[in-house]
Amino acid sequence: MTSPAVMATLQVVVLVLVAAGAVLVVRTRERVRLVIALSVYGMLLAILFFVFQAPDVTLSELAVGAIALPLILLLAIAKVRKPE
Amino acid sequence: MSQLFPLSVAVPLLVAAGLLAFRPLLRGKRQVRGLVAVAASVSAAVMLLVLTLRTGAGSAYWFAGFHPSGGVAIGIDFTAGPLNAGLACLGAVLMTASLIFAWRYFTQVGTYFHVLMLTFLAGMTGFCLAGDVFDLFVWFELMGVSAYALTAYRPEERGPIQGGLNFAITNSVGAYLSLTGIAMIYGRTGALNMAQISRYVATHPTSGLVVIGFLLIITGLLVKAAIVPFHFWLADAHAVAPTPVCVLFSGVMVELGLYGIARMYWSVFGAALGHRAAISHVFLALGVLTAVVGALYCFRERHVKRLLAFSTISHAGMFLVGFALLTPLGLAGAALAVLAHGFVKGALFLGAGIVLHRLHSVNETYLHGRGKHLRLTGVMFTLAALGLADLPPFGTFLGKGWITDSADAVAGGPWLAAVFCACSVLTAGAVLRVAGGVFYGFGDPPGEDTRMAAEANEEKGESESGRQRTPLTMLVPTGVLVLLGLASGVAALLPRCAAAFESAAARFQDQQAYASLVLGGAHPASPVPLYPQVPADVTAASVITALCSVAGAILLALTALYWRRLPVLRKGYEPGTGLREVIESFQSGVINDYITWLVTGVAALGGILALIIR
Amino acid sequence: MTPKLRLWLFAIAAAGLVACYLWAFGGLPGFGNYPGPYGPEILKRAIPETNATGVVSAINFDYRGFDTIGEEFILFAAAAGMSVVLRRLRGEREQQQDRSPADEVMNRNVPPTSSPLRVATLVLVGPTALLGWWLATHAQTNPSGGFQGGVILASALMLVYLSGESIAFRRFSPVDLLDAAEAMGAGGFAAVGLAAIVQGLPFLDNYLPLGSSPGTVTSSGTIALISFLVGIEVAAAFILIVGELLEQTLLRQVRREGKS
Amino acid sequence: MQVFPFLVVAWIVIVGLYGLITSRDLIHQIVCLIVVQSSTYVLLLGVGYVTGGVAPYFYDIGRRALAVDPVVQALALTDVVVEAAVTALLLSLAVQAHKRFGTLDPHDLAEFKG
Repeated sequence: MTSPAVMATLQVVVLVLVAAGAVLVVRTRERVRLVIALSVYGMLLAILFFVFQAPDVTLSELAVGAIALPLILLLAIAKVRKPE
Repeated sequence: MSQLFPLSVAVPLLVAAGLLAFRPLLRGKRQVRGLVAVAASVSAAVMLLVLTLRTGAGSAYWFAGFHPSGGVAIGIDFTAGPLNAGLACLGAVLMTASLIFAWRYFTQVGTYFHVLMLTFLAGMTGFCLAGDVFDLFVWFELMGVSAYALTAYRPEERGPIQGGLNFAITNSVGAYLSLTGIAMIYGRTGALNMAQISRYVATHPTSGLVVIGFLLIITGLLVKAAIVPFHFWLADAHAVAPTPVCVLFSGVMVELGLYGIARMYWSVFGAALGHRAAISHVFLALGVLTAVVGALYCFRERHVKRLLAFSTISHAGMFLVGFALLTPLGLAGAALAVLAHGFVKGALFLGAGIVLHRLHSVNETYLHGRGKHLRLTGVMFTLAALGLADLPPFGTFLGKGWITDSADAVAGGPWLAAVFCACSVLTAGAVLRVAGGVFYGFGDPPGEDTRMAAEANEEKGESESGRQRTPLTMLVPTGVLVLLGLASGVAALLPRCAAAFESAAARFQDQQAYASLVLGGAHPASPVPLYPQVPADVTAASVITALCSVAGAILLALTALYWRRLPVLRKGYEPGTGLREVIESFQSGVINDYITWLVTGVAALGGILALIIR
Repeated sequence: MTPKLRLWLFAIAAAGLVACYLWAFGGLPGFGNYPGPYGPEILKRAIPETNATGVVSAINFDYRGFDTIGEEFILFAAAAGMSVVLRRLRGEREQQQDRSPADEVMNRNVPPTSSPLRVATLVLVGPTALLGWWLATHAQTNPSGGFQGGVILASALMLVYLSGESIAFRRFSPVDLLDAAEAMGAGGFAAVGLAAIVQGLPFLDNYLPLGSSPGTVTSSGTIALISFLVGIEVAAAFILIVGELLEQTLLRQVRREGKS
Repeated sequence: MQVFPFLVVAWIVIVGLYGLITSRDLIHQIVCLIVVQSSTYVLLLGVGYVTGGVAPYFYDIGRRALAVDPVVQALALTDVVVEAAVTALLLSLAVQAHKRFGTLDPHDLAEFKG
């Protein structure tokens, strides 16, 4: 068992990373990079949920936020790519 | 009877799943699919009607039998009283009408159409009956997702795609803010059940958390209810959704948002917010603003479906006024007006659908005089338009009459009646102008309009073409809805029925009765109402107001049709021409603007509530 | 509105929104001090009442199972909605033989997958599918459930696509079958609820035997059954969603292979 | 630490909304909507956290252990599904919009004005 103090520090660190991740996603305007940023953000959220003691949500967020959604996004982006 | 609660939601869902599961077998069997969907919708309507008439003082149902213990809700409940079950029933009736109308309407009705309509119905019913805030959010989202997809049912055109996107993004932002509010409230009260939250917040000092929680939860509902400045998406979506779907959007979905606001206020936060006159005034102002803005936009519109959509915004404002008065009579009036408006507006949209089906356009200018051979449709459309103008005995007349009667007893009565009258004149005048021009060829033939030609071709894909007769499956639902609009008003003239409306509204407003119904426990005597009670009655003032608005609407319609012959207006004046840029800068169709207005609206309301409550 | 005006209006509004949030957060008990009573009450009852040691699953599929029905049908409606929105696009593709320049660009951008990678990915399919299956059937004991299991089952099939075997993907995912599977999953959930009514019990009542001891795979009655149905629904819905977006690419590949 | 997670929630909402209103690309807007929604997960799990609590799974630990609130986790799970569903539907609309309008700039998508 981790002590509450260690846990709290861990939570603050991950929260800061998530806050920065949100900015990263929103600031990225190029589409393919956007998907990568979103995937990273999903991963960060999953870690956050893990340190919030929610393994169930962690697993869903990993499956959806970090894998499925980026995949769907990539497919959609492939379809709307402009002819050069 | 209690099993009707889950069945009214589960039956449409199960039939939707069944239709999809057997899709390969049902390919090409259009009649079977239609029949199954209509049967599901009718059975939901019957179940909800039984619930409406039999619930009496209201009843609660606990899913999986998890009854609350010691005032703590363990599971999820449905509650039904005459008002919310009745609203759900209205949804099911309109759903039935529009499914029948859609029978011969589309060139191809895929299974997906019926599937989405039924999930939409289940979402609406679940939303009406939910007694748990998170459950409310879930059904709200089901209703939303089905509605977004239905809006874009004709994806080969540009309008539906753009309308669907604006609808989906604006509503999603609203829904997520609602969820934020739910989470905040849960963080303090540890409860999701409405009755349990209400007991907590009523017995603890009102903090900013409660005020903002309330505000954020109703944000999603304000968006759904199209209250200014959250309303921009509505015209984009309603103008382009398939006409049978518009019936549901305008007739009941917008009103569901208003119902949600009333539910949140009366069953959860009312006592904590203190039933103050100041809060009543905030909602009154929002309602009046919405009514006026909607009416003005409505009158200048030439796209018939969009015109009807703006008239819905205007009416949503008037219904909000009925709620904002915080009196039983005001709420009863709003309930009756919602019921009658649902029928009348549904009939108008179906009429527009017939016009689109036969004449392949919904542009008023293009259609001028082209609908003369659609006699029956013309009569029904005109009748429904007069219903919108509050012609006695349509239910709209008495509903709005009760609201203004109630306002008389509160504050600024005549002033509010004047606003109502003006908005009815503008919206009904616009619809009567359409009726007169399209079906009777009144007025001067319009000049050539470049925009018109483009829009005339806009909607060709929606409907079967080359039909020389209007199918009965289209005429009958339209006629039935007009008759129901009349019947609701005639019924409300009976003193017994009027009293039932008012007592149902009074019960809806009794927060402690709701809490003890759901969680058990003593039911303390109702507190003294904020405003004096007025019995529901047909007053001279309401009859005069209604007749004024009918006369005004007819006059305005004739003026609008013959304006070129009037000396004052002859100089090529077109209503709203000078303001075109200003008007377009608001209703810009750009999603970024809509979100900005949404955030601005929330912040402004938050500021005002903070000033009131502190 | 001009972008600049919009930004100014938003800046003011956002400041107001943040103020609202802060005002509200002031009323929350501090982080880590969840006051209850809902959570503790459920924690107290869940294991004795349901024999499920995964309390979150017990809530999702039993205490608040009705929410989950709504949630499954949201996914169901979204998949149906995607079929509606993208259907004409597909129809047009099949009719029009002329290709747009965008297609040509995309054609070039489909990289051929190397054989070792292909084999490696295909090898992963089995374990991934197994993992998904395990997750979907162990909701009652472990931090898992139908939803996670379903997504991972779906990603097993996506791996087939990633390995370049898109024709195989198509063969594995005929739309009718997937629609049927999805409808069975979601409809089955509703039917499990209805079966309780037939027995005179409240909707969604947990009427199956709960098993002898908590924490075993056969424990927890309808929770395990519902989780399994949700798994089917979610897997089918995700494959459908991905399939809808893939359709165009696949058609082109079918055509190309037909030519060669 | 008392309010810090909640401050992050407010931050994420504002960042996401900022992206939504400044974006000129529908795909980017949809991603920003995901960011706005992600704030609700953080808030939900944040309000249900109990200092020193463990995850609410009692397979291999004592049943009396202090646990975090399981209800918010169930709600967050539902929320994740809603996110996936809405995003998928929005993306299909965006794909069609690109097909019909030839662009994904929301300013050029306005079909009706006024």
